[in-house]
Amino acid sequence: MSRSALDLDLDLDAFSGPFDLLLALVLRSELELVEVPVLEIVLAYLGRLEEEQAIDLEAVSEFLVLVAALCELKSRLLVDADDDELEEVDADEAAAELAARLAEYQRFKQAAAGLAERKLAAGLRVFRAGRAPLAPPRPPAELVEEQPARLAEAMLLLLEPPAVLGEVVIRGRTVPVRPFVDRFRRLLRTRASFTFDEEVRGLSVAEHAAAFVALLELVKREEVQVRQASLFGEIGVTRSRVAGLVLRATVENVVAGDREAVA
Amino acid sequence: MSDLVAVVEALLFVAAEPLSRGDLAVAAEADETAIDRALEELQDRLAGRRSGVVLDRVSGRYGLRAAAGPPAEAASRLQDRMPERGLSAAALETLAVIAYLQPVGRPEISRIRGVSSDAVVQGLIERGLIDEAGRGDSLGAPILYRTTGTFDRVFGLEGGTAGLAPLAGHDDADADALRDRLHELAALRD
Amino acid sequence: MSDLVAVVEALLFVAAEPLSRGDLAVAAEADETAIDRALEELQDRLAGRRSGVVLDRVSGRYGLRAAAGPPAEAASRLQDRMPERGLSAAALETLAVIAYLQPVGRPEISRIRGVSSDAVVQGLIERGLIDEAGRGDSLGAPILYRTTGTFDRVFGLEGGTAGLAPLAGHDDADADALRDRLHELAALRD
Repeated sequence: MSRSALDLDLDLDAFSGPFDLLLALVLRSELELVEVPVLEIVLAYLGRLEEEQAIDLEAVSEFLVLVAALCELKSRLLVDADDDELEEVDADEAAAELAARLAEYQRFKQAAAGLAERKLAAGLRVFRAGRAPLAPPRPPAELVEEQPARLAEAMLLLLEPPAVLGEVVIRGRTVPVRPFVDRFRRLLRTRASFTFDEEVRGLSVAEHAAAFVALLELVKREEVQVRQASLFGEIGVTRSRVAGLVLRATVENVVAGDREAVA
Repeated sequence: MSDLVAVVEALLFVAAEPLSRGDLAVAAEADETAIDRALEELQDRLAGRRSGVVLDRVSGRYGLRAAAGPPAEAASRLQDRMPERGLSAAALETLAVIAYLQPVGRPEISRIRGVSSDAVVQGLIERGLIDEAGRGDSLGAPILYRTTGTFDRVFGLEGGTAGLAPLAGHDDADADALRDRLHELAALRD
Repeated sequence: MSDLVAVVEALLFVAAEPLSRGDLAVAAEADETAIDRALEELQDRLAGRRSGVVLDRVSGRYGLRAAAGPPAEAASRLQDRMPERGLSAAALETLAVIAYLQPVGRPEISRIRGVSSDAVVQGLIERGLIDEAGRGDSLGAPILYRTTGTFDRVFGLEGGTAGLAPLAGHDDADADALRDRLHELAALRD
């Protein structure tokens, strides 16, 4: 049957032995957590789960709690220790918030169990959803007159930006990279090239950065080539035909240039 | 009079969804009292001759469905996308959140469940158990969802979702117990 | 044996289209000879008790239909008075995306709306408000859709979609700019 996550055998570069020993060493600061790849622990555990016949929820939950704790410790080590934001998180508050959420979830889990019971009591209810096959065809629906303004309203609702997160949430607003990837791809479907600087003009610093990461992503995928004639010069982007070392060298220049620009 | 029973049976048979007494009265060109009697007689007749279909009352409306036992089992084999087939724990949880809080958007569902619910919501839409109910005015104007008449039928809710057991109240004791447990876990690694 | 008649009746009742003897045999887990006998008995029973539905055979397949006379007449009255529903919020939103961005494919509509829109698009086609406009050059070459003359008439746009209301705050945005913005926002909502 299933075993505790604590006796999981690990064979990592920095450590070889059971998971509980690794935890003990980490907690006694005898092993640098920074050196421990959490992903490999997870993979090792998943490997073991695959071998087991049934999943023991208790054991899996235990593993999740332990790995979450490791991730939290490690992220604190990796993030600048002076970061006030992390210090501000009160453990009691965090626990209270989490407990309130779990309690709410419990209520709906109970409700779900209630639904399942009801379903069981209702038995197998099979009916046709939709009209009968041989029924006379429905006369073509008459369309009610509509106002074009309702279309504009619907569109404006879609164009409504997600509200800026309130102060309650400490995490800064993140700008996703994906839309820029999509946008650059679309641009290059209709044109052979574009100027990066023109495309990001007027955007916030965060959006600027996201756009640049998107550009790097496209370079990495060898979908585009980028050129920068001089340091701080305009970055030209063209559809990629061939990819190679020359391209990578160019990117490194660009990255170096942009880093200095940011600094 | 017995003709009206046949008329009601035909109406319930061709209708795409359950019909109210009013719908039946208008289409049958009869008054509602006569419809009531016809519905009763239809129910007796169907039961009396071991028919493969039975009269079903859902949210104050009437429909026909396959009789329990072999007819329902065979009918469910015929339908490859049964509204109720394969309702996982995740699907039931999501349905519970929607049934009690409707109309409600995906972000709220995900917040309560603690995991992304996109795929589950999509599956429930495809089964016809939930549908869209406009957009909310909260963060990002999310699409709101509500349960459907199919949901009422599958779960046998004669009075609609109003007939669901009330949601358990907020229980501070539960929250306290959970918080204590979290502290215990936190202490383990201190 | 009489059980099989009930099973066949249920199958014909829940089926979305007429069924062949083979379909019935598979779903009922019986052989086709038994199905033939059950169909005959079902026909006799329905006729014998003046049921509102009768068994019908259409190009080798079987289905039930409203019996001729009052039942069929009532059924067709029911169809005629099916209330004409206005456009749902989902339909209106989908229509807006198509009207402002056309031509546009289903994957893109779903992406922008943040929910699968296949059924809604299908409904708009059936109502004649949109139709196909070739295929796009993106992944999978999706079918593109545009609004129709019926759409122009329903929305009173005599000059075609050029007469669509300007979007406050996005006055200078052309379709491409609008499209980019919608995609960015869709990604933010993820």
